[in-house]
Amino acid sequence: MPEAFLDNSLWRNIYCVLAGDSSTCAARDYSSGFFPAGMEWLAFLVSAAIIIFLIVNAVLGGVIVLIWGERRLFGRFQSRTGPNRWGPFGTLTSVADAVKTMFKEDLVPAEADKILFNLAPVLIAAPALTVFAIIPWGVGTYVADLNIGVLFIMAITSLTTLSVLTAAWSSANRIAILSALRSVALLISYEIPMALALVGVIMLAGSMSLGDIIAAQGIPFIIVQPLAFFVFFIAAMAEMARAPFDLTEAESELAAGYLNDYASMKFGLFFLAEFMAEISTAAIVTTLFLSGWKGFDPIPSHFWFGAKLIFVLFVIIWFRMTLPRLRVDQVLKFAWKGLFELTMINIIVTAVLLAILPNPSTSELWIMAAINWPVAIISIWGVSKLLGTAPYSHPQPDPNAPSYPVGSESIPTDAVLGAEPSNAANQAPQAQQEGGN
Amino acid sequence: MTTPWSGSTLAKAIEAFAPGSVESSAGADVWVKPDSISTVCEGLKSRPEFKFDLLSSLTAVDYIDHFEVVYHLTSLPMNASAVLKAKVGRGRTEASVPSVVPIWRGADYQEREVWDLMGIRFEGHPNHKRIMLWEGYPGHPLRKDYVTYDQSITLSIPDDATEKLGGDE
Amino acid sequence: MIGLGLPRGFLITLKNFVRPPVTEQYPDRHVGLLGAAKEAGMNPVHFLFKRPGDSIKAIAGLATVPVAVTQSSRFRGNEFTFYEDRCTACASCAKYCPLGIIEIASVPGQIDAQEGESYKLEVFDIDIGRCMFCGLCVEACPYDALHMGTDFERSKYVRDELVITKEELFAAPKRPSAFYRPQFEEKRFDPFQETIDDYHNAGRHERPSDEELKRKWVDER
Amino acid sequence: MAVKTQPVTVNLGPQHPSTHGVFRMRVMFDGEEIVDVEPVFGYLHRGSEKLAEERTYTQIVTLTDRMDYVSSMLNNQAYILAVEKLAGIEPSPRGVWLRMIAGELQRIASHLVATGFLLQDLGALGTPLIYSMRERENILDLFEMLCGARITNSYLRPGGVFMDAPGEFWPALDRGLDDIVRSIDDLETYLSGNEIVFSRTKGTAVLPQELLINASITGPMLRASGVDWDLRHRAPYDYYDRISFERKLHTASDNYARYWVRVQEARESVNIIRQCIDQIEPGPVRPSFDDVPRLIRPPSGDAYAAIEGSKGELGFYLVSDGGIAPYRMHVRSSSLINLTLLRDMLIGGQFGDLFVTFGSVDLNMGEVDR
Repeated sequence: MPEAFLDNSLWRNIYCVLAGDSSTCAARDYSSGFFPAGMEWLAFLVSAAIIIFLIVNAVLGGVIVLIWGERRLFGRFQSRTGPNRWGPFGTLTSVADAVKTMFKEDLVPAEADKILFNLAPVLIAAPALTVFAIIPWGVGTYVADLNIGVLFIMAITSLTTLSVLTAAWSSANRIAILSALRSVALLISYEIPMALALVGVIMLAGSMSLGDIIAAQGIPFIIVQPLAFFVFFIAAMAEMARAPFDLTEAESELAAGYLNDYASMKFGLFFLAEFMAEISTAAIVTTLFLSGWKGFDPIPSHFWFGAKLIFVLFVIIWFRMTLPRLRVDQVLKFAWKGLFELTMINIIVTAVLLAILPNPSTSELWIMAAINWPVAIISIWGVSKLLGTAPYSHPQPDPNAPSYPVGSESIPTDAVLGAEPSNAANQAPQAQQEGGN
Repeated sequence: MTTPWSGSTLAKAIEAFAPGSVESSAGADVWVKPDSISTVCEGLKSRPEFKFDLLSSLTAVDYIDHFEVVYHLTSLPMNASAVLKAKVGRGRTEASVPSVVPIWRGADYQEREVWDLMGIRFEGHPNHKRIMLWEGYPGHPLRKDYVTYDQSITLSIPDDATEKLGGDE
Repeated sequence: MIGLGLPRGFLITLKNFVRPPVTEQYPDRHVGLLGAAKEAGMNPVHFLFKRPGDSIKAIAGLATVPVAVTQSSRFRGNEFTFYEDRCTACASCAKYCPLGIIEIASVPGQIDAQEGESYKLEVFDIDIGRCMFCGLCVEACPYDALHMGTDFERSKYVRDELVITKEELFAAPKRPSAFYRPQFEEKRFDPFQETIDDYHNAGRHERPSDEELKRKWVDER
Repeated sequence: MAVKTQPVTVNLGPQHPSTHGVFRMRVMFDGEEIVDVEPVFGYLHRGSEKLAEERTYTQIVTLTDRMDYVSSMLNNQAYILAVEKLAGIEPSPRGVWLRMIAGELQRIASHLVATGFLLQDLGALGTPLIYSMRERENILDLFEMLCGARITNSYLRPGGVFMDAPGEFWPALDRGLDDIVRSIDDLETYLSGNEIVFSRTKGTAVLPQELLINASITGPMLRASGVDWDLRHRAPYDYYDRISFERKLHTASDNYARYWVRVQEARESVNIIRQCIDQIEPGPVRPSFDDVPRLIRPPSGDAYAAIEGSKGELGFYLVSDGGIAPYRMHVRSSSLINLTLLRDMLIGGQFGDLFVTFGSVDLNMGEVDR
């Protein structure tokens, strides 16, 4: 049995309480355990089950809190109060919603492919939960520290689109299929800049493991890699289909899109998955760019992680509240023509810097930041110039446009009376005055 | 200030380019013969002394013995307005009038509405269908002789049958 | 300018984020400790020690205080105010109602039967379920007997219960709206605070006294 | 490489979050591109014109409230003007000023609603909508002071209004106007320079001037194409001839221009109301019942009166046979007629722009179907 996992405080504290008699735990000051010696495999299984239970429930509880918090924040952004009736400050509102959702009638459309229709909510919820396995919540608090952590995130989050497509296809609804096609297009387009944006981070850290990336952040990578952060943040917003990229749900166009035919707890699972994706995205951004659980000493690492997470969530909600939605072609164009180039610039610049300063120390990271920021600003400006086809600088009407002739004083109708049509034709232009007052 | 054409002046002016099309005129109104509506409207729109480029409103009134289609025209270049009327369907039979959609596209929905609610056909309308009510709706509600569905049921069914219907409750 | 529009938008939403919400809560408002203390008429510290239970509730965000409606005195509510004594059963209201939902039946009254001035009201039903509160009946009433009311909490489970009868009208609290009744506004009458129970105070025209009626009756002969 | 695709027909509506009421469109898509649109009307048809034939002239005011329920004051105004024209009623000056103030307030409210819903259709999750609805609430509060109702006002009567404004109305109006100007500034900072709004609305659904006029389209849609046609200026009704105001014109005639014109018109309406406040004179607000009785019996004949409504030329055509009820009432509803070019605007566009274009027409189903 590998012993490296005992470095993880979450595992150690549960496993060694169960199987403290083993030599490996005794070496770490655990005197006695619940299971006798030789039963380490059972202790391992039980502690794994406990950890899964803890993480799943923590995430679901977090989702409930997030739904409440998001609605409160929505309210404040829109100068409303938000939910405040049920429970202290309305905190029980989302609990009540959850209960209501569970007790609603579960409808399945007659034309639907029943098996796939029921499978899709599970397919969307499972990967959304799986991502949380590798997120380090604090010092040594994680389920697993994969050495391909970043790849794992990319792979798992892509599964969402598969389940969206499954849901749309199985519900046999044209609007849902339109929405699913948008979802696939979004995924294919944004997966690439998202992955490429992370290349810079991986190059700096020299590893794909999230633990190593946090360790490498002498200063948060948002300062060293502004361009990568910019691209990653936007791509992540698009990946989880939140405004301004909420094309798949597009309330005002598709009226919930692929969710159209779902009711009851199946809908609830989609809803949960969406908010879990929001939390996991915020956690990944925190880990990769805001130096994860790192902070100043007297305050514990979990607090630092939580505070950064909440801040990122706030920014995501702020974005969602402020920006209108982009159109599909604009979104795709933005990914391929804008973000893709930015990531390429970022990779090249980072590679050059790393060739000059291999294995950068903290002060060398500051030097890199000093170079990266001007590069980021200039390249963002340049790319937006390339992308911007509409003349943004002229919201005012064009003074040279032709104006339709509108007479201010009406012609004396007697002038036409009895006159020959040819004469009237001559008179008419005199009577009409162009656009005067 | 938009000046309305007086009926008699407009009638003379119309007669000048489309002889024999005016039926009568009074006040601000000119009654045009239904079959010459197209010619008159085309002239009013395109001729330089009128330039009625905006069809403000198109509607119809049921005067029991005939229907009257009313056109309110506005000229933006001249800042003038005029009222054209056409008496159609005398004796309530086969009320129809040429469509002005080829001249003013603004007449599209208005003519469909008049057909739907008043039952006047517009010959040559590109999409001559009901607009507010569904296809197969019985009758045209804005006609004065229209009997509502409920009324028609109670009128047509004899009393004992009505009682039988009511007795099911 | 490229790129400055979006940040400006973010600043506007942030500005609205920090300004107090405009929501008006009804029928009660959630208050914190300060609000609860103010409602109880104590200073917060005093409140905290004197009533610890309520204080904990207030801190937990569970304390509520009732909200007074802030509405114009011309508000057309759905509970009418009716002064039977002023009514002559002329049925102007019923005639003027666009929907014909006021039902009136009257018999010659006992009081002034010989003058023919007064009729006793037998039925006076208003079908609120179909009423659209246009106020034309109130406008039509020549003796200011019928007024729009200012109460509005009249939801029922059965449609038939939406019909307001004469008895119900007469028993209801008399909070007439100032809609089409300028005399209330001149008197600065606030229907949300006070009531007018005496019908003499509710109209423009006072009902003529018996002597006056008699004199008029005799003089005109 | 050409991908072989097959168009798909989708039914949007009658219940859809963005159809501004109950409206249905059968849309044929080729991918995201709109190939064909067929609008289906009538889900809110209540037969107002038929109902009017058995109601007295005053009672019909309540029907007009319910046609375009976001600008009922303007509906009242158009209807009352037609009645006055038909019956030859000379309105009381103070009543006219009051109904002009009410009408312009209603125009601001209507334009705010149009702007808010346009942005909602653009996908902003309610924020601009709620900002504009918040300002509209203040206007509705003013209406409640005037007539006791917020939406279905029925404030106007033949010859004026039914009741003078209360004393507290005037200071509240002053405050409200300042607030409106401030909030329009905010709204413009928030949206008029927003790149996403730009890129979504610029150059979409462009309509040439000649086509607009030929299709009888009036109001902000026409002015967004650069045609200086505003009935308040060209055919002044009430006392608009005593008021100087600017007609805001845009030339692009796209969705952005229509949005821009509405915002600027709301600003201009504040200006008009300020002039009305300066010029309002004391006096009765409606003629005495000897001059204008409750039951009006206009002489036989017909009358058409139109005002510049919030959505375009709003006209009422009344025919009288000398009785207490109109023989025929017809509403020239700007919402319905402004939809004439819907197909031209939508076909060839993107699905994402469908409801934006639809919202930029600024229609109200209560007025389309009546």
